[in-house]
Amino acid sequence: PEFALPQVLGSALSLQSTLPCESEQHYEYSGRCCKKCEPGKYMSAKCTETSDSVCQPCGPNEYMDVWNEEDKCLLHKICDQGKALKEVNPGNSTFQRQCACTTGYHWNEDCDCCQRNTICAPGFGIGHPVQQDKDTRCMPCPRGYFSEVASSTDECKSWTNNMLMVLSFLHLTGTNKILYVLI
Amino acid sequence: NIPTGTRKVNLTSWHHDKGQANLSNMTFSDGKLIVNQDGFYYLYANICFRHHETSGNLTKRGLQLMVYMTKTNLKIRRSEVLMKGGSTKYWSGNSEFHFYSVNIGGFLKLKTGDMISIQVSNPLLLDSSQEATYFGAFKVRDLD
Amino acid sequence: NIPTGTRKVNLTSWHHDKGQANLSNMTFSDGKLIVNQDGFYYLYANICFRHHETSGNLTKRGLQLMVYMTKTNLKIRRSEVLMKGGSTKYWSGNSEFHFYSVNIGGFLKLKTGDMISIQVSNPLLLDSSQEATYFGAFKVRDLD
Amino acid sequence: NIPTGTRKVNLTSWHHDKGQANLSNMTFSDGKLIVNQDGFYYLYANICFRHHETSGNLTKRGLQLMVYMTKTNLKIRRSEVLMKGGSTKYWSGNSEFHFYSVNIGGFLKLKTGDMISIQVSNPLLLDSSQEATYFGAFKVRDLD
Repeated sequence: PEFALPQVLGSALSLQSTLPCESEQHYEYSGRCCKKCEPGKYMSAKCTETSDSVCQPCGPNEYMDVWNEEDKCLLHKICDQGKALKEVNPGNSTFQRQCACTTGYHWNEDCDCCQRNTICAPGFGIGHPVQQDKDTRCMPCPRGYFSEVASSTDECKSWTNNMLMVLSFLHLTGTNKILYVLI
Repeated sequence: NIPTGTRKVNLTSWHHDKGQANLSNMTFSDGKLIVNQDGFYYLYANICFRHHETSGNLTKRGLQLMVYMTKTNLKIRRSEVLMKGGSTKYWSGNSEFHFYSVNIGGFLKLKTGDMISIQVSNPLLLDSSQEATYFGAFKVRDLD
Repeated sequence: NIPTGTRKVNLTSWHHDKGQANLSNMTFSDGKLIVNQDGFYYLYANICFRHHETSGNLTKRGLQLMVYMTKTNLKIRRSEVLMKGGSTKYWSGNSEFHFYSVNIGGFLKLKTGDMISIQVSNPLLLDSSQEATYFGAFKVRDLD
Repeated sequence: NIPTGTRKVNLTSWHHDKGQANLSNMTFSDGKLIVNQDGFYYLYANICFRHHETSGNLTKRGLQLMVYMTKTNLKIRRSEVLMKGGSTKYWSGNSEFHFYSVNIGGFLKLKTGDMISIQVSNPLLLDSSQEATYFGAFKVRDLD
């Protein structure tokens, strides 16, 4: 039986003669489907009717992390000590360098700078997990724990540790009253 | 490598072919752009200064953060400042980070052999990322 | 309509054909200037921030007033900051009105399809009059 | 000769043919640049303000240091501000010298007969050296 092509409103179906060229690793140029340059390289010359693309390796302090037709590699960022940044991954020709703020600071996208970590008020301690380059999360001390200092690094301390401290303090001072120890 | 101190210094270590930097129809040598064709050029520079408290205490001290673009003419062995910009700053002690950028630009007549260079004050405070601190020139038209 | 908050935001609601704004040989869409012809372009932006005491108390607080010009390259699905400028500010409480402008500019290679956009911090402080806050680009010449 | 006071004033006494100043294909009269050919122009200005304590006590007073570039169109007897820039300043009393520069620039359509002029606030604080305070325009291309 005759198959009737479904009538598609407003557009005409055309049989696709060749496979689509544009893809992650290919590009169309001068009527040909040519290969892009692999990560770690840039394209110093596009393909022609008779020759393939010419790719060159990225130079020092440069990278390219995708297949590309770029005429230059990208420049690694600077982990600027003067902005309290340190290098956490030097990167290479296919992977961008990674920086993070020094201890006590976290990267703030809005000011493009390392901001001081929040200081938790007494009665609060830092929440876990403590993440590098992330601001402190202050959590109210749960029952059985306390914090008497303002700090961006201290956790809440449990009573039990401190009851022993109080006892030893009283012992030293010769007080004969024995406190009822809560375990 | 960034020179130290607060004195006015010549900046020589520029990328001229990496990242966003480009060079054509001019020569770059020892931090100077050298003119190869007489003409009217538009010259510009953008300089960013930054300071983080972890680098030491700079506050409560008057700073003058400046950029100077200089033309050196070897024929008459003369250098003259073409353009300058900047600001005195008195950074308060409360913030952990301080930042200031200055931009200068102008349309000037240049001759073959003229050399264009940049001087700044307080080079240690420079933000040397490519989008922050850069300079350049492009030819707009021939001389009359 | 200006986004709120102090976060770095993308500015999208620009006039492109009213008042002093002009558009030719480039496309404007969703706040981005789109390049139609490879070439060397001069890109620039001028951003003004202002605050009047009647809008609330901003003083005694560190501000960072910044502009970033960003290029988005769809081929490699990458955005990179081309230029940045601005200043940290610690506005004193004595004046009723505060104002600060930043200008950035640079000569850069752009390819067909590249998209240019502007981000600022503290968008609520923007002076959105046409002579205060604007950006643009013009082609200077073809690629080599 | 620089006008006195803190009010916004028109700057008229520019060198247009001495030192780094140049003039071609435009006319200069009474401090105004007059356009002779329709086209798209890049306009720019760089203004430096400075104050030394020997000139009196300016500190502990809010200043607003501004530049305005204005276009006057005689046909419709209308002036409009094309671009503005500047900053409020609250100079601290500790330093003997204060300095601030502002740069503005933009790509605009101009018609024959349009007149471009510069206004500033606080003209007495102007650093009038040629590398500090200047303005100009160059034609980039014809109208479409």
